[in-house]
Amino acid sequence: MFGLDKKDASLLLIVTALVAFAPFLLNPFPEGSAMAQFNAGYPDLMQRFVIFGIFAIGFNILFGLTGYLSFGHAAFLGVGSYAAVWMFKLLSMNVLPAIILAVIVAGIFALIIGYVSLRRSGIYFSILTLAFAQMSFALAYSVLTPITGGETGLQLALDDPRIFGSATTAEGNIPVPGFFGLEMRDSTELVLGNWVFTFSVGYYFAAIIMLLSFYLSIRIFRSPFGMMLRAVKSNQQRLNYTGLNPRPYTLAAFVISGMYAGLAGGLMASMDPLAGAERMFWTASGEVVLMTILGGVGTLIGPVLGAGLIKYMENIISKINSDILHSWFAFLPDGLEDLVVTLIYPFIGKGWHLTLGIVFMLVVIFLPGGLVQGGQKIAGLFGRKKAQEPKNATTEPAE
Amino acid sequence: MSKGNLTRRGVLKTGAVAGAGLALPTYLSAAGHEGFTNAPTGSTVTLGFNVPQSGPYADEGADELRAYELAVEHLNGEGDGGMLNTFSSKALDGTGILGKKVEYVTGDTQTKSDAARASAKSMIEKDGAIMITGGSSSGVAVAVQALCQEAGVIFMAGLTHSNDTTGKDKRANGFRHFFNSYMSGAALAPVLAANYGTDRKAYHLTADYNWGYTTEEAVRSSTEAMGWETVGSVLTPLTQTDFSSYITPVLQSDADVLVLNHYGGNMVNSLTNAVQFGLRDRVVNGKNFEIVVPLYSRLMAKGAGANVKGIFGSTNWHWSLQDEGSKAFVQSFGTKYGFPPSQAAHTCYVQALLYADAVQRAGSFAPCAVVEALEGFEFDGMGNGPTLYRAEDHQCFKDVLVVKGKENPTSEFDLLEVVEVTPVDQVTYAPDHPQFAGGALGTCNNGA
Amino acid sequence: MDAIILQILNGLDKGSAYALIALGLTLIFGTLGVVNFAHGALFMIGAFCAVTLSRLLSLSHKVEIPGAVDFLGNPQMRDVPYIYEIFGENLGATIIDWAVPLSILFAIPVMILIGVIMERGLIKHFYKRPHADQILVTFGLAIVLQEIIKYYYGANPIPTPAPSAFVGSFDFGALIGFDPGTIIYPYWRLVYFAFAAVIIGAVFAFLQFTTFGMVVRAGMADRETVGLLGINIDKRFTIMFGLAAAVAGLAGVMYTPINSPNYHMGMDFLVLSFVVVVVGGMGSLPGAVLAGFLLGILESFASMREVIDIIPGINQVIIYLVAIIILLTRPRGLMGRKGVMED
Amino acid sequence: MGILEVKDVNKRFGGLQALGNVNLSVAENTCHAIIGPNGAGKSTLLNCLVGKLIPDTGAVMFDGQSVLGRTPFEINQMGISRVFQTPEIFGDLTVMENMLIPCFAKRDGSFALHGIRSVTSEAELRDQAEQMLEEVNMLDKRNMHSASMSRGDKRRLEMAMCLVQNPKLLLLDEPTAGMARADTNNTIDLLKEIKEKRNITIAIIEHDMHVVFSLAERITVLAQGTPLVEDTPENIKGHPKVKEAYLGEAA
Repeated sequence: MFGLDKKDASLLLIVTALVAFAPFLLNPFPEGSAMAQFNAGYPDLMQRFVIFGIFAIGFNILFGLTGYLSFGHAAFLGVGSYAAVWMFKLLSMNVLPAIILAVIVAGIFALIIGYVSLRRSGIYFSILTLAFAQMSFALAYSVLTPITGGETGLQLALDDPRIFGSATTAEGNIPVPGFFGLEMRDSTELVLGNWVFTFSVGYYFAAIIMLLSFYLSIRIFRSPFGMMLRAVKSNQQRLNYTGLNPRPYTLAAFVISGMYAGLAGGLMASMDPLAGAERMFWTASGEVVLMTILGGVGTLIGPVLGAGLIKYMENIISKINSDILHSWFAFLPDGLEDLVVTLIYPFIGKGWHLTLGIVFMLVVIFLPGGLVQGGQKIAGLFGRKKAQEPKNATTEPAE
Repeated sequence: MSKGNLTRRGVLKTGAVAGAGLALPTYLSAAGHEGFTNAPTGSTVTLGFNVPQSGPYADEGADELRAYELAVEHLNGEGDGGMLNTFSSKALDGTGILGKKVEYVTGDTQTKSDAARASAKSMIEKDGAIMITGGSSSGVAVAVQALCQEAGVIFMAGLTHSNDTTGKDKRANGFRHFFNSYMSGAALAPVLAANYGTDRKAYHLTADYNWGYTTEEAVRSSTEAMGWETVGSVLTPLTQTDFSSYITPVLQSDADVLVLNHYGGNMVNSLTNAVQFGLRDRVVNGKNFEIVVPLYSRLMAKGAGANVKGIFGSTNWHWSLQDEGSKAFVQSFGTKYGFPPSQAAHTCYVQALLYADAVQRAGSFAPCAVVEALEGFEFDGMGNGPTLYRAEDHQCFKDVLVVKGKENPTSEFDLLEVVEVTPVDQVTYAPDHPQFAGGALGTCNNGA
Repeated sequence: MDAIILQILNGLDKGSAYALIALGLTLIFGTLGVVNFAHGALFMIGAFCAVTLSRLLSLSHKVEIPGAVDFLGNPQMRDVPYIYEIFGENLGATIIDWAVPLSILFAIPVMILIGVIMERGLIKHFYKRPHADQILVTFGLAIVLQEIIKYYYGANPIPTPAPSAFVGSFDFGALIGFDPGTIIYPYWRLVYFAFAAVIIGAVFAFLQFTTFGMVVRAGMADRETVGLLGINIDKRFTIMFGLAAAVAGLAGVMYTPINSPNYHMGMDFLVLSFVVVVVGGMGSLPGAVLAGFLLGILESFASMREVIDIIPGINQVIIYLVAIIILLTRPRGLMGRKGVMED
Repeated sequence: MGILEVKDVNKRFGGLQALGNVNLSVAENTCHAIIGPNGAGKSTLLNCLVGKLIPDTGAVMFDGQSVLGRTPFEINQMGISRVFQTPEIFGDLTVMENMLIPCFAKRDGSFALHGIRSVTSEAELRDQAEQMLEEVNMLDKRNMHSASMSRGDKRRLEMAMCLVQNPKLLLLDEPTAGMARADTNNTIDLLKEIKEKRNITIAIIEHDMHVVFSLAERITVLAQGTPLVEDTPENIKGHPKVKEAYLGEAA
């Protein structure tokens, strides 16, 4: 189906189903229940899941296939967002030109940085990309303020030209990004008993693009191009003596993954029309590396899972405060309740970084293959037969 | 023991819809029938407190959160009522807002505009917050303000000092109680002239981002108007930690005043370094060399330790003020937490009360009604003397404090002493002042 | 001229901090082959050793000040450190004043212990794992360590001044014929530079002249061969890790009077120190030191107004720009060996 | 005029003269062995042929064109394939994928984006690869992970990867180093078979005289970076100079 073999097609179908039903799956707890805190099915976070999923999928094309570890990929996401916001300011609030320009600009930026950085390999390559990204951040935050908005970020204003659309809405507000009349922040709610499910236009728009990106990434993985990239990672010397030039392959992978990052940046700006320089800071680049490793480097679905986990912790765990803890454990006797709350408190709310750090360590210590390996282990428990397949299956990059 | 029970929309808690099975999908956001985003329909109303909980301003965020928790207590009629007793408007009666009990959700801005917006969005979309407040930097304030405008909720800014927040980036749904760079300059200049004379040569070190630019501009123009000369100005990177290479050129110049347009960690480090290099012991042009820090905060003063002694700066508020409002607030904050509140805590507390009061007076949670109630609102008893929420730019106009690092602090909180309370007239400017040019409020947005 | 001399001093001073951190990072990388993202955290923990000791020394009990009231109207309390009661007020005050230098003695065992626990408990299991895994696990560890510090000490910087004997500046200019007061440099920064020079010298001497150091150097050059000789290189490497942790920690201790420490200072230095290490050449100790001083001096010059006026924003990017230029002209940094971390 | 002409090649590493005035001519469709004691410059010479090293002076012509200044992949595209002393294969890939990569390189040149068509849809290349695997008796291993194979299999795979490109010149760098006798003989048979089936020129560097004398039609003896003699195996066997420089020592 769609030029995929059976295994890949079923993976794509599963992911499609998960993405389509995400508003249900991410809101498993009824409103008002103590567990509702863990619901993640609200538009902004769901959008973030798929957008960072795209970012990580793209990063994985470079890092997972070629082994080149870029420590400056956030720069492409940043320029993508800037490009998109500028399109909103100058052209119109339609997301299509904004996203297209974001991808193109990020691609060009990646071409330049990649051309220079790929002259080196290993950690020298990583530091080169890091240096470029840090320079982009520092300049965007300071001297480039007229173009980037600096500290406050690049925002829309009422007096923007927007030559193909109205500068203001009828009520005198800044218009909202949309796709031919479909506004990104529109949503529909479905109330089922105590459950409320939100279906957001922005989410489904981003989700469709994410599925397309995911599909494209599967095709890249299975294409001769993807095979060449894996060959680059495996043995560059042999590739050279086989008559193949690794440089354009790695550069193409770099540009493609830069364009994925630009796409993610453009989508971010479409969901929320503001672009800030912090998006390019090294920690943002580090984040996508962590997402990919956490999920499973070189696997198809891993990076998406990693992105989801990190964004979930950042947005859900960080919002639990001591009041909420007290309300959860209110059934315990007072002294015990306080003790339990005191024990948990350092790990939630403002301590979410601590939990994140611990999760990184646990995953990498016990699941070197990332979450995907964890999933395989669980699957192995259920289906013994599968676990007894020939040994080479485990060393092969898994989905 | 059961503290605030946090739910999403009150609509569900009441059970009105519960059991109704498949309700008709409503287009647009929640409770569209009310005509505005997140209209509270149950017996409670949810406010969103968006403060830095991680990153360098986490301590300041923690203090803001304490203030908010105190404000919620007071609004719900618990505790001693704090400033509700001294507030000139008597609309609030301790039964929540419009009879609805106040609940709150918290989020972490990380002092990054993206994270702050994500957190604010989650409060609006997931928790049904009707108002977002807090923050500890202008970048975040401007970003979240724009978001709230778009989403159709009210934004009550926390600590944000840049002119842009109520200048070129102002929004109809956003309000700032905190003072700004212009006011700092206007308040400081006369005090500096009185203490250091009018014949001074100033050297500026300025954080290389928007807030730094506006602060330098403000201080520069008001000191130059007093007769000072600006002999140098260097932009320093946000990520700079060691400022030695920016300080030594000051030794080479003929400047006799150093102005540090820095905030947070930048300010702590640049001031520490400047004192290290013996700048304060220097005599240039026959005058003692002086250092000025336009925006002070207690946490920064704490970080810089003994280095702040005798150094002038400005703040929005200080706990040692002796007016009734300040005393009431310090009393109830101090009783609850054991130490006096910071200026960040003060502005956040006041913002929460002002919002509640505006809703009460408007008789509606609808953002446009709140905007109308706040615009041109005059009040007193909140610690800064008679105050005006100006309609043109949603900036509060009130007295500004000029402070100085205390020579002999009696406790770790007693680091600054108030030198002068600059009256409001002296810091008031026209809405179209060049430092605030560009941008437009637009119209208020009720959202859905 | 005097401006340039001052900037060179600034550069050497900054450079000594960079060099110290990069030195430890390179020791760990060179000996164990581990990319340690938690190294910045070790620097930070060192700084907090100084904070902790100065807090321990000033542990005090409250004494009521007769007649005074605090902001809530309660009786005003005054802190009286126990150490005053043990050593008398004068000596007690002097001991507290000297907390930072005293912390060196406190930090060395603490840091070696932390280093050894880290290596035995965690890093050991990652020798054979890909660098990406090492980065992830040490980065996770760095986050955990800094969050723990934040939990106990808060996010705000904590002033930790130098002993009052070191307050003030040394007049260099007067020595070499400039007008008095033109070239002055703070005593403590000179102490830091001298301290860094001693530590760097000590590490090199240790590696150069002791048998232990010779074995470690051999191990750095070819681990397998040394292992085949029947020498227990692992134990020595554990000690090296402790040593590297101590170097980072001492760099942190002595840095506290220069800038008030906060929980985040490790991360601030982390990226920079990696750039330094890579510019110096992965695995090369002299390279790390050289690159540290080079970048420190260039950074100082780039922050001069005269330079910024010509190239706006150069002070924001100088380090990275230099790193790019060096890596493009010298593929393995200043003094890197071939084949190290290139795949 | 041979297919490969090396003229007056010199290469110095610092003070060491690695190659001194090397002249060599490999005739088309022959098997030419280069032998010599350790440090004679065999590997240096080989590296000069494939673009890994550039000679200080002299010329290397392949098929009428100079190879100097070209990169290894360009030289491969001219028709030279190289087998390494320790097998260089794509260890993370399956045997079949290892085979397909040279097929793509042969068909599409040194870089092509290939679109996003699946590898599996390239039936023609697949057939080529399978045929070649059949030839080296590895078809049953086509789905194996190549890193997990024995060293002998890796060597055979590497050879198959070179041969599937139908090179004009096959360079073998000690192809039987470290092999057991039986494997060595198999390799000799394989190479003989290849030699007969295809019009191919082979240049081989080898220590094992058994292999050299079984395969080579011409032999060049290198000593201290200079060719000592070049002759047929029969003549080399009895050559006094060779005995002195090399065989005596080896025997």
